Amino acid sequence: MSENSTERENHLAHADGAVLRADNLIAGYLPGVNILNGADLYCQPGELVGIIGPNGAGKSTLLKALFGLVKVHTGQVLLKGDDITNQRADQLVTKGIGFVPQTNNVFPSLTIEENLEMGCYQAPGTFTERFDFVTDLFPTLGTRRKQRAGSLSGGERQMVAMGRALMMNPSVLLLDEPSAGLSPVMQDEVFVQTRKINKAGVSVIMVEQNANRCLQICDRGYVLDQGRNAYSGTGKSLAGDPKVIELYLGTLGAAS
Amino acid sequence: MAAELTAAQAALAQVATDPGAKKPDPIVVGSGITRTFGGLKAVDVEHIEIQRGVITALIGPNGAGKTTLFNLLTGFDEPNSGQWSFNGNALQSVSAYKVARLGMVRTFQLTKVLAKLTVIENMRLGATGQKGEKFWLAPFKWLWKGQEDEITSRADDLLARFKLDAKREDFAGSLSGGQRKLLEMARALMVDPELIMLDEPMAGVNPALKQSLLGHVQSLRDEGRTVLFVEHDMDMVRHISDWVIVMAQGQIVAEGTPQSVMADQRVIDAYLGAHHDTDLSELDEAALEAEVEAEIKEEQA
Amino acid sequence: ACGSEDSSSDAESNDSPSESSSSSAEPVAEGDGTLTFGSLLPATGSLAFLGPPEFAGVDLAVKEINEAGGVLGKDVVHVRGDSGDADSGIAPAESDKLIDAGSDVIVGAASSGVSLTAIDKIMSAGVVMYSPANTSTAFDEGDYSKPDLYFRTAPSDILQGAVLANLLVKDGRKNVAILARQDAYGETLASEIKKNLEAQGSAVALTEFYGEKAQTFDTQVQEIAGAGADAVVLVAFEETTSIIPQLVSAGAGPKDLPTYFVDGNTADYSSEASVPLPAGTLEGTKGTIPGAETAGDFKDRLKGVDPKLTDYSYSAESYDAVVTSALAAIAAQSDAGEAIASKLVDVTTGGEKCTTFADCAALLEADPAADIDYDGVSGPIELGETGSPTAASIGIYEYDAENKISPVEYISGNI
Amino acid sequence: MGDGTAIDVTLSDDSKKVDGQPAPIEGVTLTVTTDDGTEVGEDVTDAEGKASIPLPGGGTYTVTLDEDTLPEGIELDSKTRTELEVRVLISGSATIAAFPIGVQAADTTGFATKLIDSIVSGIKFGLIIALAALGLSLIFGATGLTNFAHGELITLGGVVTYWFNRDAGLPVILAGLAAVLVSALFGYAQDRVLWRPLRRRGTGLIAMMIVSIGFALFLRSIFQYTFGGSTQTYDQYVAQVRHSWGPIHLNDKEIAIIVISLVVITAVCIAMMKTRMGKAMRAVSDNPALSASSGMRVDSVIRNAWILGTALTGLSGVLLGLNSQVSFQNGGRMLLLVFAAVTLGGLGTIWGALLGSLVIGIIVEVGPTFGVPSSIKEVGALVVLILILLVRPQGILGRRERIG
Amino acid sequence: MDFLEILRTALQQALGPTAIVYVLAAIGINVHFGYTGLLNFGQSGFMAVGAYGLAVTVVILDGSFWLGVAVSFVAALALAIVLGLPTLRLRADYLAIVTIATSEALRLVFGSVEMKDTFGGSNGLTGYSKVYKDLNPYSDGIDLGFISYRRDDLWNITVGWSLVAICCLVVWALMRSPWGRVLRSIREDEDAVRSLGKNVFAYKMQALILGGMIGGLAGLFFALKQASVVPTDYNTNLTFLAYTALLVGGAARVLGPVVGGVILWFLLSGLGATFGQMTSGPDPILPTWLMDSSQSSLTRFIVTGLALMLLMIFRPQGIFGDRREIAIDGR
Ligand SMILES: Nc1ncnc2c1ncn2[C@@H]1O[C@H](COP(=O)(O)OP(=O)(O)OP(=O)(O)O)[C@@H](O)[C@H]1O
Ligand SMILES: Nc1ncnc2c1ncn2[C@@H]1O[C@H](COP(=O)(O)OP(=O)(O)OP(=O)(O)O)[C@@H](O)[C@H]1O
Ligand SMILES: CC(C)C[C@H](N)C(=O)O
Ligand SMILES: [Mg+2]
Ligand SMILES: [Mg+2]
Repeated sequence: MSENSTERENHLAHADGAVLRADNLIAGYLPGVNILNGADLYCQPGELVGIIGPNGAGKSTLLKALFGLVKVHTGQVLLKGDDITNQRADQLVTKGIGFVPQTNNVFPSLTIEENLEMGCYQAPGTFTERFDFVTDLFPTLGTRRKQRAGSLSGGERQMVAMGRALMMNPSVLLLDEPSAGLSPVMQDEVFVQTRKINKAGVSVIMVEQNANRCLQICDRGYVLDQGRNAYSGTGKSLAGDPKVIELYLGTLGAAS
Repeated sequence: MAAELTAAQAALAQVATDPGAKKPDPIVVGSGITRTFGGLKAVDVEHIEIQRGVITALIGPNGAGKTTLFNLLTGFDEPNSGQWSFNGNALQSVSAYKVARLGMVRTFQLTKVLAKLTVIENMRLGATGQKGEKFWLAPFKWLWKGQEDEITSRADDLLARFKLDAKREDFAGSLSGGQRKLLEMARALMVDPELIMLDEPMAGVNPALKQSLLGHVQSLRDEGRTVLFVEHDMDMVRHISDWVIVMAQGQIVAEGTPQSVMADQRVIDAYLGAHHDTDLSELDEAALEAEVEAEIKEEQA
Repeated sequence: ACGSEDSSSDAESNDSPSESSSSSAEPVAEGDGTLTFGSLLPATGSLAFLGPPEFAGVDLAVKEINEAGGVLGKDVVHVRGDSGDADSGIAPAESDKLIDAGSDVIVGAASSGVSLTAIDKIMSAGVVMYSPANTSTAFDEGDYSKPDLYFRTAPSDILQGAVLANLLVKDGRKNVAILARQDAYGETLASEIKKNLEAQGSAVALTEFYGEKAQTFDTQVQEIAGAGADAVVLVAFEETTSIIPQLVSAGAGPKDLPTYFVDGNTADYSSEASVPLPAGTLEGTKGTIPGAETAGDFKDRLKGVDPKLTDYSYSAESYDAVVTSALAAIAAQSDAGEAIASKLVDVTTGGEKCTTFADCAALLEADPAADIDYDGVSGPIELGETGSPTAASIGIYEYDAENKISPVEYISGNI
Repeated sequence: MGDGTAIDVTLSDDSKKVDGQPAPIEGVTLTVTTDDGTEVGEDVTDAEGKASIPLPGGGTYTVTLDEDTLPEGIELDSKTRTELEVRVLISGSATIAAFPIGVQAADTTGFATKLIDSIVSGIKFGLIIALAALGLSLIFGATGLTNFAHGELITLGGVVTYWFNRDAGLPVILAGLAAVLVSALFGYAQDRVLWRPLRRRGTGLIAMMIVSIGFALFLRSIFQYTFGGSTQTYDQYVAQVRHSWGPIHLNDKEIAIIVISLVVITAVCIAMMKTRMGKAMRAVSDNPALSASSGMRVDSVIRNAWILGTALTGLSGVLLGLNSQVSFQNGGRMLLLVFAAVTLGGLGTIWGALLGSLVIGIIVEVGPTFGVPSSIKEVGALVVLILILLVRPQGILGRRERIG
Repeated sequence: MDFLEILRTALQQALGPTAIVYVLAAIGINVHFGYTGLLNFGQSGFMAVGAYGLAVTVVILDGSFWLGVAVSFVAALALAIVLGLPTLRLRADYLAIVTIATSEALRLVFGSVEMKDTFGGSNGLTGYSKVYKDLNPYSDGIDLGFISYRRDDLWNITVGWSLVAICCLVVWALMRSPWGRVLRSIREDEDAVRSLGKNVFAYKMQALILGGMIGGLAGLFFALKQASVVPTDYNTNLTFLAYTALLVGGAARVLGPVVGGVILWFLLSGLGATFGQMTSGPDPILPTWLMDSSQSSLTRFIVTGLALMLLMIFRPQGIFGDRREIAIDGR
């Protein structure tokens, strides 16, 4: 595990001053079964961080642990220096973190409009303004505003999920596979918009299986495997790393 | 792509590339299929044919009606009108399980794993014609033991290929999003169907694994099976599909080989997008920043 | 009766006539030596207002029997059980408890419906079931018509039905509506009343039943109010307190239509009662309760065991059930249920009359084969073929402006 | 003989009244014979229309009226009724027999009146159910819990009102208000003490449902323990006479019940549709984790659902007690109907619960008018429930889920 | 207090005929709910038709006892089919309401005055169990030293536990097979199973019939041991207690209902005996102002309610259940 220890050193060396930082997280769903085995992560202000890795590596678990939805056994999560380990999700929302889960990410029995309304639950006054913003991004959501989310197509749901998180205008955004299920044009739109949001000062941490695209836009990337960081570096360097390509990225996308 | 084309693939060369084109040896033929939800016409397919023995991709923007068409074809939803047949058997108002038994099996876009069964049990369930599933034979283990062993070994092979072997004894409910997709697909393959319909099988699957699975899908075709899949991942469409059908707003708007379809300007506009094939890191960062600043100013004003 | 080997250790049992039992010629069922009474009476449920007098009757009898020297040389024992409601399923469970506690005679239940849920269980355990209050005709029919282990001191509703019908005809009611609870009691009493009314020339406008678990009585009350009847008979338990206000609402209250009660609801509804009705509601309403007038001195003795007693319905019947069982045990020289059952009819009919346990026991002590005829506080108690009284009195009561009852007259009859 | 056992016959003409009493008929001959036809005695009615024939003892006798001796213009109602077969059980005093003469046709209510009356009481009953159903729906909506202890929350309203009213001496209106407050508090407390810790432990819905069965048993027994097994009434508004409002007959308290429940139900329904809280409750039931991720305090949303739901249910109990009676079983008896109502309307839809309740209430009460035996009138509602669900498996206002 | 006596009563009841009735009912529910996910809240309905099948055949129709037994099976089968045909396509919670409604409707009809001639009204029916009683091979009760059973009960528990053993064996053999796997899959997601070509309706029907017939058997045994069939016995509480027994033991486990039923009755009667002792006698342990003997019988239910809640809170999977399965359940 020499690679791993260099990863750890790397982390400790650069993590200072991060908006969101997680040190040596050990977490899991069931007692005795740890899914995260000492994952580290930091995100500097205004940074766009991508996380990739094989299925079941613990990417979603990591995001959930950051967001207080999975219990962290050891390690800590800091937001701008404050310890937020295992805090309630709604408190984190108040502190400006937004989260789009990978699955079950809409309220099926609420309409699109109501789903989005829930997004700005803590600041109802901003609804109309943010709603316009989101429907600009995803025009379908505007035209179908009265449809129940439970009857939407897979891609439409994904738009609602993303839209909901954007409603609250967060300062840190955690995205779990936001592009999954979207048509290519919408995927690109999501990536571009994410970048745009990020440029406007929002720190973003995104998990993606559309790894090439993700590494193209992100400032820095992590490769997670078996609950700990396997590699990290700038998006470009990771995308070009032959080891990463062999183990995680594959050659399909690059061939084009 | 395979070096030598199978006869079925070769036959596609003759097919016209207009929507609803006739195929030389169709396994599924449907016409006049419509389905409306309230005022929305989710599916409005005049004619559709799926060629036997090839891999057909069904693409189209979100909400185009692809999943709904799957639902209709496989008996999970009732159309407002339309007829279709599989291998010459008319399938209108045939219940879903009978459709599956005829050899037409589908997966679900939003996965449906059997949460409190282990992964291997999920797999075993897929196998058809199990003696032990008959009430009167079930209590007598010696009657179905042999078959069960054979099923299990087949399941284990598939699990290994789908990188789920480590999860063999875990409850399916504890799988990650991508693992569920994989299990869903592997389980459908256990049915050993003639036509397998995959609804976004690769969404959320790790690229390296995806690559290795594509080979598997191709080998299915090479065994003589027909594959129909919905996918937004153009790499996959490009690499393995022999034929592409494009849907938009419920209708089939284009058909053809992957190359021809992807070059179609309408498809690019409505579906693939302008940035398609460009590297996003080459985006004009400065322009993006300027845009953002302009917006911020607008807001302040 | 089988305590011969432990008599050496049992100092006080030496003077009892235990040797006579071992030499007794008849093959009697073996008991455990102690006559145990289980009471399966309504501590809870819709007859709970009858619990206190019935328990007091049993307690008093047990106390007096033990004061008079007990049965077969040992004190008799009382184990309490609750009968609950028929739908609460308490009774069968409590019966198990009582049987396990070694009961030889189970006194109860009060409600006929409840009794039916436990009767087979009790009888198949070889225990006597002796109800002080069951009046349904069901216990003299079908399976229970044979002389078996079921007895009661309350007369069958054949008599109450006749008396009530007679009262109605006498009061000039020509078209009567009956509202009854749908259970073993309500059904049979309603049909007895109807039969007698029709035989005696009065019509029955309609008979309406409601389920024991009814949520509302609106429909039934509407039917009754709209039947054009000139009197209403209400065969009910405690739900009376819900039905009466609804009858009033529908314009068919006791003030609009003469109303008649029966033993299930001829209770105290004054402001002191546990379930009051607004004063004046029931004024002039009449009701029947089986049983002779409760003697003042008996009331005083009951007050001795339960000073809080206000109601006396079925206390005498409960008392007599215990006393007759004790006498039957002495006569049979065994405390086993089957043995008691075989003598119960004997000790209540034909022979030398006696009216208290002490007197009767003395007669039997003098000659175990003596034929006695116990006449109790509830009446002459003549148990017939089927284990039910063949002669009894029915009291007619009337409500005053305070909703309290007072007896008008007692009518006796034979079944 | 001579101990007083006798058959007394009273003859009077109901069509003629003297001082409000039927006019006695004098001079009619009556004969009593035994089973085998032996004559026992004969008597002629006196000025009061009475005749008395002493009997040797109990038994079955036939009383025959000699029609020829009837005065001019008076006829028996039915030809067959010149003979009565009387079974004499009463000894020592007379058994009375009467012959129906001039009895007026009974003044029965017509079908239409009955129907209207039953519909009105159905609506009233339905509204009471609706309050409880709304409460159930809210709680189900926010937590997904099938709460089998819901019936006991109905009981709570009635029982507490009773205590405030009878034991503390408050007027019913105040007592009822107090009971609704206590219910609300109880809603808060039970969430705090029971359900919230359960949620914290991640207890599944099925396990929670079983907990609610245990809780129901617990509460019902507590009520029985403290309140007693008997049925009680409040001390006001117990027996009110109905007035006519056109074809509708209602008394004051019934009007109050209808008005109060209508107002409360409408207010709650509108609030649920329009306010953030209403949407938040649905959101929380759909997906608690996502709700938290949206910034909702899931626990407080659920707590509010419990408070409001229990208060509404308590109100239903208060009104039920006002309408009829208070007993520890009040709620348990209503539970199935409340469940049926919520299901019928479509699980989780607020208006559905209301509609379902009205349908259930009306069917229960109207059924008997169309021949449903009234002793089992609930069966009608249950059968209709089953039939409707067969046609619309998702309930009247429910929506089908999408597959795939 | 006499703890030995309490223990004795509790043990005797826990292994006695009443517990067996609940165990059998719970085994049926286990097939429905535990394995297949059918939320059948109408088990008391199946039990009622089982019991009435026998009683009506013998008492009203004058048929033979064995014919009655056969009828009682056929009745449960028929109810399963009649109930299943239309309702098996309903969602789980709707199915619950329909079944509970059906069982209540059945109970009300069985007890109605209008049908008194067929079902005996609310008195119910008696006098059908002679053949069963005559089959009793024991000449005497049994005394195991600590607990003892009367002759009748000895026969009842012999028959009862044999039935339980047979049912458990059948359930075990079926549930380990692929057939059982299909049922468990249906519990998780019907559509997934359908998409794999299994006739979900047929499987659900088979499960409903199997569990319903075990329920009918429970009713039959209830009728035999009780010697009377009374409609009020078949109320929804019966179903609820059977569910409790099942969940106490652990759903989807072959022995879950058995252990659960025994424990439930042990608790119920043990508590009853305890409080009974504390409040009875001339000088009760608990002062009468606090609790009198009628309230003591209620305390048992209060404590049972509490115990059930605590059990579910601290061991939601039941005694045999798997903690991991419960964790999956979280929404
Ligand atoms: N049950 C329903 N009720 C109402 N609208 C529905 C329902 N099911 C589908 N729709 C609508 O029909 C349209 C087609 O949906 P469908 O799921 O077939 O799209 P799709 O092509 O699979 O899209 P995606 O690529 O996003 O999965 C969508 O706009 C969807 O909102
Ligand atoms: N609710 C759960 N209970 C138990 N184990 C779980 C649960 N959810 C996930 N796991 C396990 O945790 C591991 C990591 O899951 P996670 O969802 O974090 O993976 P992931 O990296 O997001 O994968 P994917 O790319 O497929 O979404 C997997 O092995 C999975 O089986
Ligand atoms: C106590 C009495 C009211 C009981 C009633 N006589 C019955 O048989 O049910
Ligand atoms: Mg993930
Ligand atoms: Mg789709």
